[in-house]
Amino acid sequence: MAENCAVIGVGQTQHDSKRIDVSQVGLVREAALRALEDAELDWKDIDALVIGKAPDLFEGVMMPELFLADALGGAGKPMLRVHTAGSVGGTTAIVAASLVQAGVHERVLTVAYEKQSESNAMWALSIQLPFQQGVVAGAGGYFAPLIRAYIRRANAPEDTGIRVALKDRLNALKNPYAHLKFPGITFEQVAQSPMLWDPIRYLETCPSSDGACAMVLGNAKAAKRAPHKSAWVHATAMRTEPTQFAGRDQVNPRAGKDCAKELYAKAGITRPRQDIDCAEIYVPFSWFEPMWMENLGFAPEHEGWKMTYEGATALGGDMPVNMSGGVLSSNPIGASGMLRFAEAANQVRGLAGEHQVEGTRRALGHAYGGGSQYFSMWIVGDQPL
Amino acid sequence: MDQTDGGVSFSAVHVVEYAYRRSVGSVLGRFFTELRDRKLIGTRTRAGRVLVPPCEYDPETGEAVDEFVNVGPAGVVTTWAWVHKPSAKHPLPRPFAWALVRLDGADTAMLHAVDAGSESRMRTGMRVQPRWREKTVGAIQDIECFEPEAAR
Amino acid sequence: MSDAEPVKSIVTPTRLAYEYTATGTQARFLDEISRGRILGQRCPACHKVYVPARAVCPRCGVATTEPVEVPGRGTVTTFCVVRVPSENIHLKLPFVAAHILLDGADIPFFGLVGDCEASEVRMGMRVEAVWAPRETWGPTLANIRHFRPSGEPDVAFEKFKEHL
Amino acid sequence: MREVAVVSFAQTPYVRRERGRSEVEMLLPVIGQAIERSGIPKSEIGFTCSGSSDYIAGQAFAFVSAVDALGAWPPISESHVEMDGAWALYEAWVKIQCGHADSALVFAFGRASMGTLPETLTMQLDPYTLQPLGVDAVSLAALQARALLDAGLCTERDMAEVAMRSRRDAKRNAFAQLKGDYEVAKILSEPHLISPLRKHDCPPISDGAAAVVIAAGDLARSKCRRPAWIRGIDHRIEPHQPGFRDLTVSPSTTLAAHKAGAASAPLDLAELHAPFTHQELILRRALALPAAVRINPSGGPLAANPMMAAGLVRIGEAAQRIHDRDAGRALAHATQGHCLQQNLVCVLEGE
Repeated sequence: MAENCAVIGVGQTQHDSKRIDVSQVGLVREAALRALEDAELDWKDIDALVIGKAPDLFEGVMMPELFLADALGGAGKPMLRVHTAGSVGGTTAIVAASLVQAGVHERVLTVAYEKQSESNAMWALSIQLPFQQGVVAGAGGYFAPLIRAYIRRANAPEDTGIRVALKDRLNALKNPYAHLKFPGITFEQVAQSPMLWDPIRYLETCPSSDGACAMVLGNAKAAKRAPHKSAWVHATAMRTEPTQFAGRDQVNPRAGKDCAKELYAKAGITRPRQDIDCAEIYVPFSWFEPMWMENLGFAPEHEGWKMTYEGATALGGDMPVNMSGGVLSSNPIGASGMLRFAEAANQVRGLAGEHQVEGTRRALGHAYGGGSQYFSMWIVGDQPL
Repeated sequence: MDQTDGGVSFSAVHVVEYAYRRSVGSVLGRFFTELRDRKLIGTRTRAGRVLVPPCEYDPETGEAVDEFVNVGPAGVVTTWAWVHKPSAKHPLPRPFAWALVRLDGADTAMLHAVDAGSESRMRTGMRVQPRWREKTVGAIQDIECFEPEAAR
Repeated sequence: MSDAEPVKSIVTPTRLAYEYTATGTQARFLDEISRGRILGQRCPACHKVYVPARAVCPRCGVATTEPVEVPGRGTVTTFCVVRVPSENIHLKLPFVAAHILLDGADIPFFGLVGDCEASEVRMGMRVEAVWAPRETWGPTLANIRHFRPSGEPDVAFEKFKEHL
Repeated sequence: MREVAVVSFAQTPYVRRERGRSEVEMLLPVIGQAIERSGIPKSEIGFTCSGSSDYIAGQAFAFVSAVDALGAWPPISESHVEMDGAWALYEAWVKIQCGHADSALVFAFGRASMGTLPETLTMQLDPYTLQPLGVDAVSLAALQARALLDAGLCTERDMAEVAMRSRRDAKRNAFAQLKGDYEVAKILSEPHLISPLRKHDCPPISDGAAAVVIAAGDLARSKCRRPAWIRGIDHRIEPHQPGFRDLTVSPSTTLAAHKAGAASAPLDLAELHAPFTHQELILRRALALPAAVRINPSGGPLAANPMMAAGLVRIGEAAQRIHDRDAGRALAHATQGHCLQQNLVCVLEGE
């Protein structure tokens, strides 16, 4: 039944704390035009649009895709808008892929964006609602206690997070689109950066960025006509669990484990660390790298930090993670998930530039959101499955 | 707090308030800059259609658009609606019309308010002209509203 | 005028007012806390006690039924030390935001820990609620100003590791 | 394409203001009923998708708490669109077409009463040239109605008749909010709210939720006596600026109906998501509906208009009438955005 789906074009904007040179229209068009250019296609070649972004309160426009659709050549076409919290960029790509896999469309343009500078993310994420317990200090205040719990459970060395941050920030120096770049950054600089939400330091934290990501997805026929190598979607999966319930393991959530399990089964992966060449995963605070290494089955429980320690997740390691510099280096929230998926695609296309992992044949793209409760993932390969 | 069905209930007003700062890009930036100078411009698509408000893209095709055209300042009402009781968020404190106004030289209409005094003075096809604010800042509200065109 | 800088941005103030009404379970919780009592609610399917009381058990997807009062005393399961200012925070920095498993509850309660140095707070520490002066009580969680060390011996990690 | 059918539908009664229950509490019984009526055990439902809006609730991530109503444990395959639930159903239908699931739960909810809906919908407009003017949703609809009247495509009497018929038919709908016998002459004697619209031309503000279960082929046949087969489903969007379009027509509806195969056989009824009376008249022409086709026997959105759910309710209502053998072939339509900017058409049929 399902048709093969391939990524035939990828584009992203320059990410920055304030892209004051463009409107929301200009931002999404910048990414979309680059994806179209990569695929050597024009607006008219696109059959449908799938747009993703995180909360509308960030930009102060309710369902902004309604005013952005025609700016993306969408007039007269189907348009969907996905919103699944921080995982949305990934889920948006999955919805777009499903339109191709279902045989509904031949070529779909998918775009995810956030223009956080139009307001203030800390404000939007910490609005106190009547009658409810408050979120004290945005995402950092929410996730820091979980990180402390991980450190305790795994008995992880306290500098693991620093090592992750250093690695991702060095990787970002190879990524022309990255928002945060610290040339010559050292372990000491990360270690000495201020504690914000102890145990999270400033340089272990993601920025707030303006940016967009776009991909053109196509069926086998479209891929055949594409000028560059395609990334073939081997499998997609998503899982959700409630934010809070008695006995919920928020450190190593079952939704993530189940999602990975289904993903690997669909992609024919039995030994993830051997079968997957590199992974681009959603790490908004450095400690989430070892946490997700366990959750994704790359490391046994309580041993994810060893991968960081041993250099396995560095460029040149046996399981490179966040080659682009990751969410720690660019974080336009709604687009952050899609950027992970797009990086995985560019790795198998051999188009990842300076941060290319040579010989990548299979890569993982991963996103999560909410209170570590929404997961979306895909595996892409250099050949159809 | 009030008592209902023997139980208690509580209500609270929850306000979502923010002054968004929106970067507008070069095309709308030019439009707003011209508005600040009390001038109106549109953009011309490759197909020759003049868009007001201007877009950096052709809404029919998505193609980039970057040719500017002077339009207006007066235009024709293509449709309108009469607001009998303006809300606090409406641009005029007295009864007024919302209207789509096709400015001279434009192929599309833009939305704005028309201060016509009474509903009976409004009709589709009437000519209107902008009433500029005393102090312009570079925003759509630099046009306070439109008003029936002065007799020529 | 025409020599002025081109317009790069506009500012749009927005204000939307919403009327929130506490639902039945929330209202009961608020009513109880206005009298200095902390109300939980037990799920009829998994028998877990949720604090604050909530109408639905998210795990089972069924309405909770049985109200359960819990004391203002419990165990810090995990926490963070907030050292970053934010528009919505009006507390003195640094402060400790903790997950506190109240005795008899099956899910941690969110609370601030005070009356001690941030560096003294640890996982497993026993704490008790510090209430605002009784005459200021209203239907709000703010009646509990914060939690403070109770002086009881720490609880072993094994005993609360399911409730982080 | 795989055969997919609507196998169950449930909804709340629609009220002007839901006071005692949160969204989760509104959803809990509705989701429970939809699943129970489908006959598919909850644990076997392969996919879940919902539609809602943060701005209706006045908070970021408002949809996240709705997961609490699902009992999502073990974790489920789930997605959410910031759109009317009809588009959530579309996403679920695509998922089944891929073979990634054989059944799906789709739900939608909105408590618009918490805010001031016409002002909330101002936030839905182009933030550079429309939103700053403070134009509200009713005013924009009124501009469209005037364009239609000016073009001689309808009269105020035609509009009043739509209102009268909708609220009369709603008397037989236990879930409807605004119902009763109204006289056209009396409606026409009432003052305009925003000319040319009268209060009767506008939908009520409604709080409510709805859920639908869809299933593929043999699963649908084994669980449902008379599945409402989705013979075609498609949706299209138009440019955003109201002054860039001809407001008297709905080409996106026409195109979606064409792609969904609406005209390939006669229809018995159409559930049209036309929140304003004149919009029904536009849609009837866009769909070329013959006079024999019953329009909105449920009363339609003029009788109950739960934001973000009203489009899904149209699909549910149309399917229900097929389940009940009240109709053989039905069209359901959903819209969102101002002045019918985006439209979805779903053609349903019994066997």
